[in-house]
Amino acid sequence: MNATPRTSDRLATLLRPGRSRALAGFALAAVLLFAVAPVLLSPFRLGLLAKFLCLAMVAVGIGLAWGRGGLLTLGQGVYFGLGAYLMAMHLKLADAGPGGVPDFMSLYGTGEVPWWWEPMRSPAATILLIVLVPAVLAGLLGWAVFTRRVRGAYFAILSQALAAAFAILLIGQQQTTGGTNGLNGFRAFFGYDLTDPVNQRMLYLIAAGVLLVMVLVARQLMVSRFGELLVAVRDGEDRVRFLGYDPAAVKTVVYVVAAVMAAVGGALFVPIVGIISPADVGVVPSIGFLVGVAIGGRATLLGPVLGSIAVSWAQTTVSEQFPSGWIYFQGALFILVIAFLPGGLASLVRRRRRGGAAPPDPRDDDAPTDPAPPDPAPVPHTEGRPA
Amino acid sequence: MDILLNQLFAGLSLGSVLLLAALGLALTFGQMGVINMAHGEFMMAGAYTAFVVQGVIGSAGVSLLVALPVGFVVGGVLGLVLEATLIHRMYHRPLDTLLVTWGVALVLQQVARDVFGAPNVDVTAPEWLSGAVTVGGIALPKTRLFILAVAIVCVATLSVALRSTPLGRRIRAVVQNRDLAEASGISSRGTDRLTFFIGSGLAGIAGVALTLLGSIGPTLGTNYIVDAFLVVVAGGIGQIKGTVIAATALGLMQAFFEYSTTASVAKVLVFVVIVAFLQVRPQGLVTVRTRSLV
Amino acid sequence: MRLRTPAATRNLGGLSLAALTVVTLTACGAQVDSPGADASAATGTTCVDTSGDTVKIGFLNSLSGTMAISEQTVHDSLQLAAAEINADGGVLGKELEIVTEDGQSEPTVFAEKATKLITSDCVAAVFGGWTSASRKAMLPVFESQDSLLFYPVQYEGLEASPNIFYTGATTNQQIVPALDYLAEQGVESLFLVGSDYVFPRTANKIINAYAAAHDIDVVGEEYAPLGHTDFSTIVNKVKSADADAVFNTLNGDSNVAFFKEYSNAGLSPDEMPVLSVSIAEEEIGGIGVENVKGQLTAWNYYQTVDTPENAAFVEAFQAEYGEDRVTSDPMEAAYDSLYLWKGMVEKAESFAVADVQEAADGVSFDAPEGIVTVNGDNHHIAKTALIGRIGDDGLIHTEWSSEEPIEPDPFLEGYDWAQDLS
Amino acid sequence: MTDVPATTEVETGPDVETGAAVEALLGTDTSRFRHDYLEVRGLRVTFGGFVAVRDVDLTVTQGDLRFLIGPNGAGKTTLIDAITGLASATGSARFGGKELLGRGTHRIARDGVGRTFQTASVFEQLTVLQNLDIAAGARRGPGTLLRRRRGVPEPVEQALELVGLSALRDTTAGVLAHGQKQWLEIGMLLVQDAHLLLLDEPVAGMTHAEREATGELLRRIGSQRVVVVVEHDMEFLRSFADSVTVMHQGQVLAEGTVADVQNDPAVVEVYLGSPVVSDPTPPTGADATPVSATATKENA
Repeated sequence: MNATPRTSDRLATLLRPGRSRALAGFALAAVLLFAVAPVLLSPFRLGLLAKFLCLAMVAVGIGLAWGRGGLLTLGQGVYFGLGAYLMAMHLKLADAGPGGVPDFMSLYGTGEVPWWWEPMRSPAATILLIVLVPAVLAGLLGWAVFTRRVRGAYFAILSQALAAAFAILLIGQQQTTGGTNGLNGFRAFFGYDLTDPVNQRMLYLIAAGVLLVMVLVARQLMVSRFGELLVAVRDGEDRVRFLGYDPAAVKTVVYVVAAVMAAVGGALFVPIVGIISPADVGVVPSIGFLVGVAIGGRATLLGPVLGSIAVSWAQTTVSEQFPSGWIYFQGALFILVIAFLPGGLASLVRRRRRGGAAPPDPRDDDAPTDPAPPDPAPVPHTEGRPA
Repeated sequence: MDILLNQLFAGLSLGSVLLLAALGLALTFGQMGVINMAHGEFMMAGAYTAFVVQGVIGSAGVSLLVALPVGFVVGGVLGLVLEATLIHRMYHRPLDTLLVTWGVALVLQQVARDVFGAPNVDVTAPEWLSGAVTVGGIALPKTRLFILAVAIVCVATLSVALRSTPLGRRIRAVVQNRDLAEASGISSRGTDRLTFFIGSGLAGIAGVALTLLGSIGPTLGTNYIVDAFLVVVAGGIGQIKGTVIAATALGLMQAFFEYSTTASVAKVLVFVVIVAFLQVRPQGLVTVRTRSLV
Repeated sequence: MRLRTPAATRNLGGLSLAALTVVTLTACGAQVDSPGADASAATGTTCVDTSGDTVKIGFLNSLSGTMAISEQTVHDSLQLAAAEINADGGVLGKELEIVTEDGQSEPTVFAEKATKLITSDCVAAVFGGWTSASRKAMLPVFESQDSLLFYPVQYEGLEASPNIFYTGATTNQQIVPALDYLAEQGVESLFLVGSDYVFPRTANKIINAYAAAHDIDVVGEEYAPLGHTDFSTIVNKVKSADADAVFNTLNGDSNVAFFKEYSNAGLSPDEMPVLSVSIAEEEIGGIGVENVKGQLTAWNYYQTVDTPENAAFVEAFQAEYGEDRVTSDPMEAAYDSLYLWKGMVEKAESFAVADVQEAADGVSFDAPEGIVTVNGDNHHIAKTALIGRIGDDGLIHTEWSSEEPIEPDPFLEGYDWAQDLS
Repeated sequence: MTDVPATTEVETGPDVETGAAVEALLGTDTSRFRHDYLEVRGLRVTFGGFVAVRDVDLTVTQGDLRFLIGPNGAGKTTLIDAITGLASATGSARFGGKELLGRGTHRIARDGVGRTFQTASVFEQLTVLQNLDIAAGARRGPGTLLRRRRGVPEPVEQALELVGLSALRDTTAGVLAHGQKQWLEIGMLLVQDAHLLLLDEPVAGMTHAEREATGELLRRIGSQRVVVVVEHDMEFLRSFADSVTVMHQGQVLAEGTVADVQNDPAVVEVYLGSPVVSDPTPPTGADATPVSATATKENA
C-alpha cells in the first residue's frame, strides 16, 4: 500500500507518541521502579510507594473502563476489597496454621471457621479466587445491567450503591470478616516473614512488576481492535449495535478486566499495608480511586498510573504539613481538572508536544491510539440521554 | 397490628425524608441531567442555616418556620453559584458533573468543619413539635408528621408550578428540547439557572427539616446522598410522580426489612431489590416515552 | 501502509518479566519457619535520639475525616499535657518535641503514619488512636518496630500488647460496673442498641453473659450501620419490647438521631432510662440537652468530678481552648497517658522501650479522675468507675461510684460468668 | 483541527466511474442474498397511546431503489427503527426469509440489515480507517479483536476508494465535512456487508455535485442490494428513485413510480399543506389520473 507520508497522516501521528518514545517510556519506568526507587528511598518510603503502586493498579483498570469505555465505575472499591479480603483471609489462615482458627474469630465469634473461608487455606486456590471471584461477579453484574442498557449516570449510581452495600455487608459480618476492624495483624506472606525488610522490598518489587505487566496488558487492549471498538462503544453505543456488535459484551469484558486489576491491586495491598478494612472499600475510597485517574488523564495509558501515584504521594506529604489543607487542595485540584481540563494533565503534555516536529515515519507509531482530540477538550462523550 | 401500623408510619416517614432529599435531585438530575453530588452538602447548608437562624432569633417556635424559606434561599444560592461557575459548561458531559460536584462536596464539608467546628451542633425542636399524636393507639411523633407535611407541600407546590406557571412551562420546554426551546425564544441559560436554583433550594428545605430528626454536622449530607440518588434512579426520570412513588416504596421497604431483619441487612436488601427492579425496568418506574434516539 | 513488527512489544514484555523474575528470585528474605525468624521479627532497631536537650514524641489523631470530631479534642488535651510538662522542666530534663500526624480517620493511614513516626521521625512513644480499627491497624506496627503506643479510649477489651498502654477503661471498668449499677437499681430486662461494629458487638456479648448469670432478660438487641440516620424502626422495637432500661453502645452521629427519636416517641428516662457508654460531654451539645437530660452514662471521668486536680485541669484546658469547651473522659485519659509515660520514663531513668516496659508496673498519677495506676501485666490502668446522669446544664453528674479504682481485667478472667466468652 | 489538508479536497467524494472497487465490493458474495427482498406486513408501532406507524405493508426488492417520503412525523424513521429493532413493533418484517421483529438490534444487523441516521453518526474520535475497520468486523473472534490491526482489510480498502475517502483514511472522523461523514456511513454499511440498506436522509446538507455523486453511488448499490432511502429532496428523488412510497400519519398513502405518486391527489393534498417539501415543480393538480395507493402496490 501507499507509504508516502500524507499531510493527514501527520495529524494522526501528532496524537500519538512514536514507538521509540513508548519504548523509552517503559524502559524509563522500569529503571525507575526496579533500580532507582529501591536505592534512593528509605524502607518506609519504599513501603509507601508499594502501596501507591497497588492503588495505581486499580487506576489502570479505571482508565480502561472509564477513559476508553466510558463506564464511570464508582464501585471499584468492591473489587479492590474482594481481592484484598481473599488475600487477607489466606494470610490469616496461614498464620493460624493448618486447621487453625484466626485470632479474631475466637475473640469475637464462635471460634469456628466458616465454610467459605476454607478454600483460602490453599495458596493456589487463593490466587485463583482472587482473579475468579471478582471476574465472575463483575461479569454477572455487568452483563445484567449492560444488556438492559443501564448506562451512563444510572450505571455510575448503581456501582456506587454497590460499594455502599458491600461495605455495610462487611461491617455487619464481624464474626467472619472482622467488621470495621477489618483483617490485620498478618505475620507472613506465603511463608515469608512480613516484618523482614528484605521481604518488604520483595513485595515492593512484585508490586512494581505486576503494575508494569498490567500497563502492558492495558496497552495491548488499547491498541488492539478491541480498543478501537471500545472507543466506538463509548462514543456511539447504538451505532455499534447497528454494525452487528453487542455493546453489552464489549462493556462487560472491559468491566471484568478493570475488576480483576482492582482485585489484584487489593490482594497485593494487604501484605504491603498489613490491613484491609471496610474503610478502604466503601463509597469514599471508590471515588478516591477516580481522582488520580482524572487528574492524570483518563483516556491515556500512563495518565491514570502517574496521576494515581502522584495524588497518593501528594496526599501523604501535603497532609503531613496541613491536615485540613489537603482536603481543600484535593477538592480544588479535582474540580479544576475535571471542569477545565477533562483530558487530565496528559492533555497538557500532548498539547505541548503538538508544537514539536513530527516523527519521521508517521505510521510507525507504537503507542496507544488516543482517540481524544487534543483540542479544545477531549470530551469522552458518554450517554447521558435521560430516556 | 400496632406494630404493623407503627412500621407503616415509620416507612412513610422515612419515605418522606427520602423524598425531600431526592426531590431537588429529581429536578437537577432528572430534568437537567446533572449528577450533583454536592446536593447532600446543600442539605447540610440548610441544616446549618436552621442552626444559625435559631441563634439569631432565639425562639425555637418561630425559628424553624423562618429557617425553611431561608434554607431554601441558602441552598438555592449555593446551587446558583455552582451552576454559574462550573455546571453550565458541563451540560454535555453529565458524568463529569458527578466528579466535579464531588470535589465541591469535599470542599463544602471542610468549610463547614472550619466555620462551625467539627462537633455536631443542635437545633432545638419547637415546643409545638415535641411529643407525639396518638391515633388509634399509635403514637405518631409530631416532628415526623411535620416532615411528612413539608414533603407533601413541596411536592404539591412543585408539580403545580411545573404544570401551570409560565416558569414551569419554560422549564419543561427546555428539558424536552433545548434547541427548539431556544429557537422559540426561551432563554435556556436563564431556565437552567432557575431550575438549578429551585432544585438546590429544595435541598436546603430538606436540610432544615432534617434538623428535627438527626445530627447537624459536616457529614450530614453524605448520609443521604446515595439513597437519594437511588430514589431518583428507581423512580425514573422526567416526572415527579416516579420520585414520589419510589421514595415511598423505598421507605416502606427499608422499614419492613429492618423490622424483620436488621438495619444493615435491610440496606443491602433494598439495594438488591433496586438492582433487580432495574433489570425489569431499566429506565425506572415512570418514564416519559420518547422517540428521540441515538 | 507498513506492517508493524511486534518486536518492540515482545522485547519490552520480556524485559520487564525478566527483571521481575530476577529480583524476585534474588530478594528472598526470612521465611517464617526458617531459623532465626523470631530474631528478625523484632528488628526494631530503634533510632530514637536522646542525646540532645529534647526528646521527640508523636501525636497521632484524626484531624480530618469523620473521626476528627472526637479525636481533635484528644489532640487538644495531649497538647495541653505536653505544654504543662515542658513548662515543668520536661521529662528527665529533656524538653518534649511533638511530631503531629493526621490519621485521617482511616485505619490504613494510622498504620502508615505510625510507621513514619517510628522509623522516620524516631519518636520515643506515640500517643493517639481512637477507633478499634485504628488500634488494630497500628498494633502490628508497634510490635514489629518494638515501639510504644498510648491509647486513650475506652474499648472492648480482649487485647493486651506489651507495646500498647491502654489508658481508657476496659470492659470491667465501664460495662460491668454499669451492669452492676443497673442490677442494683432493680432492672430486670434490658434492650441493647448499638452501632454495627466491634465495640458494641463485644460489649453486648458481655452484657448477654452477665444478664444470663444475673437474672436479667435481654429482650432485644439491635445494631444500626455507622452513620445510620433513621431510628424510627429501632425505637419502635424498643418501645414495644418495654424493657426496664436500654443499654446504648451507639457511636457518634447515630446518638443524635436515636435520642431525638426516643424523646419524640414519648419515651422518657423515668420510665425507660438509657445508659450510654459512648456519650461524653462533647456529644451532648450536638444531641441537644433537652433530648438526653436525665439519661445515664458510664465513664471514669466527668468534667464535674470534684478533685483539685480536675479543677486545675478544667481551668487550664478552658484557659487554653476557650471557656465554652468541655472536658471528657477520653480527653482526660489522653492527658493522663502523657503523665503516666513521664512517670514510667522517670522511674526507669531511660527512654528505651524495654526499660519503660520494665518500669511500668505500679506507676501512678494523681489524675483529674482520681488516682490511676498502671498494671504491669496487661498494660491497662486501674481506674474508678462512675455512673453519671446528664443534667440540665449539659454536663454529667456522678450518680454512683465504685469508690475504689478497679483493677483492669481485659479478658474478664476474674468473672465466673464470663468464662465462656473468649 | 479543522484544517483538513487542502490537497485532499480535490479527490474526495464517491467515485463511481472508476468503479473497479464497486464491483469488487458489491460483487463479493452476494449470491446468498440474491433476489432477496424486504417484506413488511401489518407493521404497527405505538408510543404510549400514540400510534406512530399504523399497519404498514411494504415490499422492496433488489434492483428497486426505493425512496420513502412523507411530511415530518409521517413515521418514516420510526418504520426504519422498527425494522432495525430499535422500536418495538407488532406485525411482520422479513428479510432474506428471516423475521426481523422482536430480535436484538445487533442480531438483525448481523443478518445483513444496515442503516444510517438523519444526523451522520460516525465515531468522531476514531479515524476514517478505524471506523470502517470496526464496521467490517462484527464477526471477528476474540483472537482477532485482541490483536492490533495490521494492514487494511480488502473490503475496507475498496470502500475507502468507493466513497472517495482514501486520502483521508487517517483523519479523525470528527473533523470530516458533513457530506464526507455521510459517505463514510455509507462506506461502513458496505463493509458491514449489509444487503438491506436503510438510509435516512443521506444527502441532507450536501452540495449539488455531492448529491449527484451520492445518487450515482446509491444507484450502483441499489442494483445489487435492497436499498430504502428516506429523503425530503424532491429533485434528488426524481433523479434517482426507481419507486417511491409516500407515508402520512403513520400509514402508506401511495406507492409507485415518481410520476405515479406525483399525480396522486391524496399526496398532493398532504404536501400542499406541508412546507417541508422543497419541490420547485409541484404536482400537476387534481385533473391528473388518480392512482389509488392499493393499485400502485402492484408496481412494487
